[in-house]
Amino acid sequence: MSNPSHNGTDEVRIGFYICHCGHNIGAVVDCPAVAEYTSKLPGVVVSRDYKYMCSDPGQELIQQDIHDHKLNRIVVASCSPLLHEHTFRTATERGGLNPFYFQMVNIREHDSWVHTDLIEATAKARALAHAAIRRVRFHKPLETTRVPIHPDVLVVGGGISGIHAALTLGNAGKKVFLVEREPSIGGHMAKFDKTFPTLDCAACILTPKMSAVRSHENVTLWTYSEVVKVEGYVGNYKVTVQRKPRYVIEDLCVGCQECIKSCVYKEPKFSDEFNVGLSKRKPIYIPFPQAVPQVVLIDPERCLQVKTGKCKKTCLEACADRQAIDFNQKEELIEVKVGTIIVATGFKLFDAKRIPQYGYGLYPNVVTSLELERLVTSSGPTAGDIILRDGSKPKTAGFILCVGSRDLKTNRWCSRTCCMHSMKLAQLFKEHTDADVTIFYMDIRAPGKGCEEFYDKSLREGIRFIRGRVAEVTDWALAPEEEGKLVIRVEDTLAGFVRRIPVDMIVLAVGMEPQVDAQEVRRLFNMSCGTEGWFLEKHPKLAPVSTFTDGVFIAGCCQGPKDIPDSIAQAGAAAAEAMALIDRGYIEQEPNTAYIVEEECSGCKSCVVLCPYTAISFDDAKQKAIINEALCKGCGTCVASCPSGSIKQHLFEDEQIFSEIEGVLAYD
Amino acid sequence: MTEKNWQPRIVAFFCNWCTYTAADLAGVSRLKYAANIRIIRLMCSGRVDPQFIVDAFARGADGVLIGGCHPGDCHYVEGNYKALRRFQMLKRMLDDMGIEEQRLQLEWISASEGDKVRTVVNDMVEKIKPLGPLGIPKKFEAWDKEMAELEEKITSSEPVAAPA
Amino acid sequence: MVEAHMMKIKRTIKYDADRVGGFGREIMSVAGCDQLPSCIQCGTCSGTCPLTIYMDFSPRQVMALVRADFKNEVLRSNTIWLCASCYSCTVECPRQIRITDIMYALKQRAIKEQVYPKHMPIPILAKEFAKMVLSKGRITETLLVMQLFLRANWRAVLSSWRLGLGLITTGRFVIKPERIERQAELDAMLATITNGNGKGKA
Amino acid sequence: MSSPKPKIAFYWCASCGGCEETVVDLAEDILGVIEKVDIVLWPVAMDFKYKNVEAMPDKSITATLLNGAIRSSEQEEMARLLRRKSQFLIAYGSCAVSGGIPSLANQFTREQILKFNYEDAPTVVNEAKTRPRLEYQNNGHTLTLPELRNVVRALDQVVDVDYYVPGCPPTPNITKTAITALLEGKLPPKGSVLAPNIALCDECPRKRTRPTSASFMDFKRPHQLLADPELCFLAQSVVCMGPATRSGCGSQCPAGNMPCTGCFGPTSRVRDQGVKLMSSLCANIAAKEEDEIGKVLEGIPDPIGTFYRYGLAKSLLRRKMNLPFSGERNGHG
Amino acid sequence: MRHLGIELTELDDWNCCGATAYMSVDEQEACILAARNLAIAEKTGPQDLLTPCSACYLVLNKTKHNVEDFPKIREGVQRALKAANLSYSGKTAVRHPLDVLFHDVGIEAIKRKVVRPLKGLKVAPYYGCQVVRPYATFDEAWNPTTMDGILAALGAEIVHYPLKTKCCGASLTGTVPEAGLRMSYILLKEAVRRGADVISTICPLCQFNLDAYHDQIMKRWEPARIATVYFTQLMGLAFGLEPKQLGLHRNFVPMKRLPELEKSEIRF
Repeated sequence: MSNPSHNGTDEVRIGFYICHCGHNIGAVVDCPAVAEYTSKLPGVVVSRDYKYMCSDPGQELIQQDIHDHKLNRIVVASCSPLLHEHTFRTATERGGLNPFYFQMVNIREHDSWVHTDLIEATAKARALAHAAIRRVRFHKPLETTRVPIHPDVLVVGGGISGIHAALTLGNAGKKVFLVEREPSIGGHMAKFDKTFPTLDCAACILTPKMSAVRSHENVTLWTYSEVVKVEGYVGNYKVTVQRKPRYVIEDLCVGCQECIKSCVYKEPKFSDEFNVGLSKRKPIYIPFPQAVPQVVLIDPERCLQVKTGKCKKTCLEACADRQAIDFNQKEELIEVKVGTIIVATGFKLFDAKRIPQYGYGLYPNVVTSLELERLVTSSGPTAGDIILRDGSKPKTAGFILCVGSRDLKTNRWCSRTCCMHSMKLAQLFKEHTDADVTIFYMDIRAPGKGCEEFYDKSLREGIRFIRGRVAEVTDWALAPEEEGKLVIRVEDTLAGFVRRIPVDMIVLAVGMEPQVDAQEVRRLFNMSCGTEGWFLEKHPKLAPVSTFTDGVFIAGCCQGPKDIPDSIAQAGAAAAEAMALIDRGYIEQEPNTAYIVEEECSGCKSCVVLCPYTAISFDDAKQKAIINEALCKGCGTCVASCPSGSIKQHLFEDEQIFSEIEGVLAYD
Repeated sequence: MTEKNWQPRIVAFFCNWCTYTAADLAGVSRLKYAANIRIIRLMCSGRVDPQFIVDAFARGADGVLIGGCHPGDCHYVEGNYKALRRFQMLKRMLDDMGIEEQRLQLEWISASEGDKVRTVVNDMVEKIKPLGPLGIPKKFEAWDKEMAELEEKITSSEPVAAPA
Repeated sequence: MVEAHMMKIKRTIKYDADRVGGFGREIMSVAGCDQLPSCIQCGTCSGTCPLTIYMDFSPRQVMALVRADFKNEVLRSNTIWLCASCYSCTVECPRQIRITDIMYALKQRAIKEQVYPKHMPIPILAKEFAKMVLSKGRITETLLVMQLFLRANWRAVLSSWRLGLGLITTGRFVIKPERIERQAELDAMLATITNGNGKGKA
Repeated sequence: MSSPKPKIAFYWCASCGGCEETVVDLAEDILGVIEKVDIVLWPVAMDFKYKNVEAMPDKSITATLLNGAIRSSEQEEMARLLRRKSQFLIAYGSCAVSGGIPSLANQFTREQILKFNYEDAPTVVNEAKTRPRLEYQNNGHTLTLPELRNVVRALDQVVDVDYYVPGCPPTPNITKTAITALLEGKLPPKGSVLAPNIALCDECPRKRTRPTSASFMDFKRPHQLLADPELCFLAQSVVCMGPATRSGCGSQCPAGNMPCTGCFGPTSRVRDQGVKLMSSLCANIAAKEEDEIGKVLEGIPDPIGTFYRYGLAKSLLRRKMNLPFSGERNGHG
Repeated sequence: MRHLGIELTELDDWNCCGATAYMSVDEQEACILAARNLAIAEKTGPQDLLTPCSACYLVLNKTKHNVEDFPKIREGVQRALKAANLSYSGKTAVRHPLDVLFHDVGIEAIKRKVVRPLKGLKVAPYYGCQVVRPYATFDEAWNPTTMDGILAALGAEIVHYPLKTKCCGASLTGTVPEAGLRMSYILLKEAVRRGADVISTICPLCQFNLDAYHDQIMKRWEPARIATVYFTQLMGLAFGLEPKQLGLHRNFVPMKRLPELEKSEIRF
């Protein structure tokens, strides 16, 4: 093994490789010309261009050259280091060198893909290659450090994604903490009647999973709880969970609901969240019949006792045996240690009032798709009857798609599920009412498995489809048949003229939006958000459930709109990613930590306060600052700040950066 | 490069987590922008030692761009604030040293803002073009020419290599 | 009138030669018209337009025609002249395409190329209006209307005489022409674009 | 070598004379030095002529300690001459090492400087606006004056330098150490700075009083407060260059209740002392909003003068960029 | 306006903004025309430019935006203004009386001035197109409510009028009567159907259009007689001004006589 020292006494022998990446780079950067240029730079022994450096033969090329030409530094110009740095470090290592004698040049994402002019792009590639060649000279052999992974997992969000992730991990024997903000798990799926395209009953497939997760020996379920603080890093997160008071002791309540019956409010009076306001509940209630846990809770905003302290407390009497009701319950903070986190916080429905021309909130018979979902469910407020506000049955209905979606004024994305969801509801609508149903769409998107078939079924069942984005919904009649109806004005773009279509009921297929507090959640877990507000995956293809924070994974609709099968697939993937970390037991940490050369440190203490991880401390006896490299995350802020240049950073040494600067500016 | 087709050279220091990734995203999205920029990757905008910036200018950069995560979003909690504070002072110092303020720019670009990379780079190139080259290395050369005449005189009058 | 038994047919196929290459791009390069490429043909513009019902091409179709370089069809359509500039389409468009502005761009183009429908009074009104503003700085409605009727359809004057009389008697139409004081100033201003830049714009 | 005693020269360029003073400050030690060496040139103390030096064989002077920045053609000429005649050329004092205070002139043009000095300065009486000229004809004789250069330079920006002795002025202590090393032939690698390569805080008596957790809410200048004589200046929000400056001076300024102003220059690990200290100070500002940060920074009204008091010539930028550069030799107009 | 303590100055030597028609001929010229007014306003002093006409409001605002957004137009406009020794920096705000009355004067101040509440008068608030879109920022484009608020403050009853932002067809009544008049007809008919006594507009051209063409509308479709007034006329009534002062006598279709208002001795 060649082991050149870094003090420059040994000859530096650099191998440079430029990758064509097929046409990705080769079409815009003159790779042979770059290789020719670099071959003349000092220290370069081998300079080659190759079709695909990341391929096995490409990697073997490096290994062979290390052997044949006694190379001791490797530079590869190809794609982003975030993609293939690891690949080439490994190749360097297999060639017998320390992997950190490698430096990568990004000439794809930062060059060939963003520029078009061959001359300019080639000049840029030369400059970037030059910089790396200068830089690599100063590379030192480094060792990665291993940090153990705490085997427990936190899953945030108890919708179908969170439930599935928690179950998968629990079944694999991992301890899971499942935190849900609402009083019951189940999420949006619990509100659905049937699921497309198979029309199987949502409750039938969800409820067993809900109870399974509740009773799972490896899963600790905290509903009505929120994560309020996350500290630490991959493998070693410390999470604080706030448990809101239910005023009912969860372990004592058996869900008999006697207390609800005996409440001083004889009739339900308050808007029921689960039925999206279509029915009423009491101050003491259970969110919905299949709620998990089957535990009642008290709405502190509504309960007389909690609000005023002046109530007959008939509920207490009803629960005299078990004494599960506790008006003195306080919020509780629990701290847990986990190694990995899966965030599955879901989505929020678009508020249809934001598009006033559709009359939601103004005309009572304009409803959202979720409201219709509740109406059509046998367990819903109307026991499955689709009725107008006056109690009569609708004879005609119109479904307006893309409400809030694909619209630059609201949300520019396609919410992905509304086409199928609406077709499903339209079929159910027809089934329940025999009404004449029309779907107003811009483009039907039915790419999922079985979805095109479902579209065909909808067409055959006589659901009408009109291609056109509805301009407005009004109640002013221009023709006799329009009197008393809601009138949809739309261009039938396939027929080529504007139509006015009177209907009894209008269903708005509202799209999905990031949760209101997505930004706070993002900060809490140190994730990134796309401009739209969905949590950002590390790589759209290669790392779809990872985030830029190691050990934090995302699943379900918090990452972007998706249907149930996709959510579950992601949840499984996130669970597998977490397990992969746990079962390996450790993570390799990039050795980019800062270090202090003791004899150079004057002890000025300027650095100590700068470290957000308290990795820098001050040794009073020696009067020197000390860096605990285990705590250091490698940001390098202290390095840039050390006034005497005594703090350095592995992988990002001053002379490495200076030589890069020199390199990028050393072209003509 | 002749004066006529002069193109500004911009050295950029991008943080690994937000802006470098955003630049990658710009690439993946095939957004086209001016080829004047050379990106150097650092872990955090907090690592950007003002010496790097000044050195880049001294070595011939016409502009320096620092890219970091948005305030509150720093992967390392507050590195970007440290960058901001240094940046503000450095801007004043550069102004005192006769370097136009457009030549140093600090931008918050999150990992998802590939498009912002494009606009920021293009805007910066447009802002610097009218300023013309900063050309510090050439200035150094020009300044030192005032010593040339004397040096020549001395060299020519010297006896050849007096033995020590 | 077409006789019932005589089905009159018209060939509607379009050949590529019917297109005017680059027309779409020219329109899109007009200030404010650059969003057109992202049109998804949803029809909101047509649906929201109070005048689609009279148009030979709906606004959506106009967008499609422009994008596809069908210049002759677009410039000869009555659609652009029926646009009342109410801006509904512009405000409602989910792609934020400034459809009204595109209509303006098309009107300008049609006037420039003299291809507007011959008996359509709107382009004439627009031109007369502009002429009056140019020469007087202000509009005297009565004179404008007279000009319009004289040039477009003088018979209509007869049908509207009662209205006109009503307007004059209620004191709402002034016959004395109004004008601004510093007409020269206005002329000088407008001259900067006609002289300075060839002919203003392409 | 013809003489067993090493030959030493002292020379004086653009400087205040403080460095010469230091040599004298060696006090009785100077006698020891004089005993061991021959002083062959010391214009401030003894009478030598240019011609005498010129006549010396090349490399015949063992070491020349040259102080002062180089800002005129004459100084340039002397620097070159002494370089040729010396085995070791030592930049002695901040001005020779890094331009010193004279190099703050690199923020101005030659014309601005001359105009101020000969016309605008409040104490100047010069109604005819007479300025020194490069040449003057008098009775058939041509009198000449050296040319003032556009740029003030450190010694090594003109000639090759072997060693650096920093300080404004260098303390007797490091002077003695340097001379001793020279005499004993125990010299470090060429190009070294003959001062400890660790920052001043290391030897500062106030070091222990700096808290580890404080951030700057504001900055003060020494005259704006009655400084605590014990407490670290940075803990009192006074800009102290100590953390970014080499030690070796014995912390004389902090001992005299003045903050370090950086005359010993940066450590070998730092390329630009000014921005490096700035980097440390600014990172530690407490404010987060741009406006608030700006307000704190107002406490440093003259960053160039503060951070580059002794080293503008050797800073990475050297001189203000947008100044006109007079190509004419006769800049004295 | 003076009644509410707002000072108005007539713009010195204003020119026609070109309305929608000029934009059809040449947008650059249209912008220059409008910019001249803006520049004169800016020269006059730090005031807002008030325009009661929807089209003027739109064109002036559009010019303002065009000058900001499009360098090409900006350059042209600036060159033209320079020729007249004028300049426009974008400072002058273009305001509509409704905006000023609602936001600057305020509902409370208006309420205080009411001496003759319009009790029992059912008003259909009609905003028309060009004020609320696309450049207005003072009210919502789809469902504006500022005039509703003012009318309610006058004591009038607001009729739910879903066509409040529909176009009246004014620019077409003269040129394509079939289209233009139908649009007005729909507006009038719906107002009648909703039981309104009067339509209140914020645009003089809308007012004219809805008022002056009753005869022709009647001939084509059916009678839909309802008076249309400018909203400030209603304010004047409520403030106790005489109908004649308010120019109400110039209407083609007179306002309905209301018993409640009769008592307060207003003569129409």
